[in-house]
Amino acid sequence: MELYDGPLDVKEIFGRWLDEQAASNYGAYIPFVGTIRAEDGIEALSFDIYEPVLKAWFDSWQEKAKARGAVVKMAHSIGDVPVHTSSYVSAVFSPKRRVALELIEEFVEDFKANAPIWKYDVKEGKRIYAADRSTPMDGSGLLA
Amino acid sequence: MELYDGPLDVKEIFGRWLDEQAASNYGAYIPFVGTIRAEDGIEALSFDIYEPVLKAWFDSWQEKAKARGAVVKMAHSIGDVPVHTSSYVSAVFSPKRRVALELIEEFVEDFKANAPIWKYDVKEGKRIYAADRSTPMDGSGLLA
Amino acid sequence: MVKVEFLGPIGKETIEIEAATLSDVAKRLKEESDLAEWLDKCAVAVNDTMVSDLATRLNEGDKVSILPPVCGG
Amino acid sequence: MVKVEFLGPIGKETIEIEAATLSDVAKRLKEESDLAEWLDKCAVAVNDTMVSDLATRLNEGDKVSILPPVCGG
Repeated sequence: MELYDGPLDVKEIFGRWLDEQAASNYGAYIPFVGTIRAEDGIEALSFDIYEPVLKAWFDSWQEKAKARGAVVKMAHSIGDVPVHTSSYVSAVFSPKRRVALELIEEFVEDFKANAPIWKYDVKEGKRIYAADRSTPMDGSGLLA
Repeated sequence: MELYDGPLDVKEIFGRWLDEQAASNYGAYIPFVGTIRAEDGIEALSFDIYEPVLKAWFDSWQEKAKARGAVVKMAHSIGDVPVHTSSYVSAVFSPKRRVALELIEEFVEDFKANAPIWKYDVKEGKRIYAADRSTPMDGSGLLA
Repeated sequence: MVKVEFLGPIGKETIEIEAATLSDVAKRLKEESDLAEWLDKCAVAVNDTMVSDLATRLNEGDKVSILPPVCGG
Repeated sequence: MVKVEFLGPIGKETIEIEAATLSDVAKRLKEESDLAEWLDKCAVAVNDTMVSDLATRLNEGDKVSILPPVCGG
């Protein structure tokens, strides 16, 4: 798991992960690259991350992937990420195509639902919580 | 659609596609990289391609992707590709995560089923048709 | 005493309270009017492990984290 | 005359035959013993367009391609 201040160097990450797994005899490598779209007049998105819980979430995914013979990786930005730059890269390596296609979908969807990351629109230099696009994590409402 | 003699330069392809789409305001970029696994004592896989039908297949996929606001790309090797090098890269760019995840799966699976490409194991320099791993294309048996 | 921290956009300072279980934390937090809009959509971690049981016991010095709706990527 | 070409691993030389429809091509190819193992699992293209109807009409100079089971990637 890799966290960076600001936008990701997507090519460096893609290439380094490729090299790291060069000898692992995988058959399929599927990265997912998330890039900030220009919309609603935003200048950037900005992110807060709670690293200890993100680490636990990612560790549990590494175990799940390992049980299916696969490897997962992820990188995410902290702070401001301008439009048309990237804030998120995740990836699956697997001997098998089917496992890789299934895992990348499950991994990315669970990431969206349960990774402890908070998103803000940046407009005129101001951070505005993206409440309408945010999802309560599994188990929310426990204290209500 | 890009065809190359021998293994693909995966980093070059990944980075060039990323750059080509840099201004297209996509939100999700999902490449699929297929790499030759060392198994059954093979030295390499080798591929024949029938380019006119592959081109038609790919063109129809570009239309399907366009109808969903997305872009598809692909690169494949012709001839011998040694173990632990890559023969296949495809990719989807889409404004939306869900569309990208669905399309990459459909695109890769239809590629496996219907792209006119024939695979051979290379053992001791000899090409052996991978009959057991090959699938009749849609509509097969018409002349039987 | 346990520490309760509010993550991301909640924008509330960490507080210290007396609590033997998560139930006690819930009771106490419901008294805070600035949390009214948050509690029903927040998840909870104790010492950085996600929890789903109000009966979870707390010890002196434990850290309770309140996690509002997320949107990574 | 139409040209019939055999792709990939079939390893058979292109032949030229008289045929007004794909049905005629099917009849003729069934006479070739080296195709016995292939025909039931091969797809067909006419002038590089995949076809699925035996009644497809053929014209002088058309190209019929026989595509055995595939495995790209």
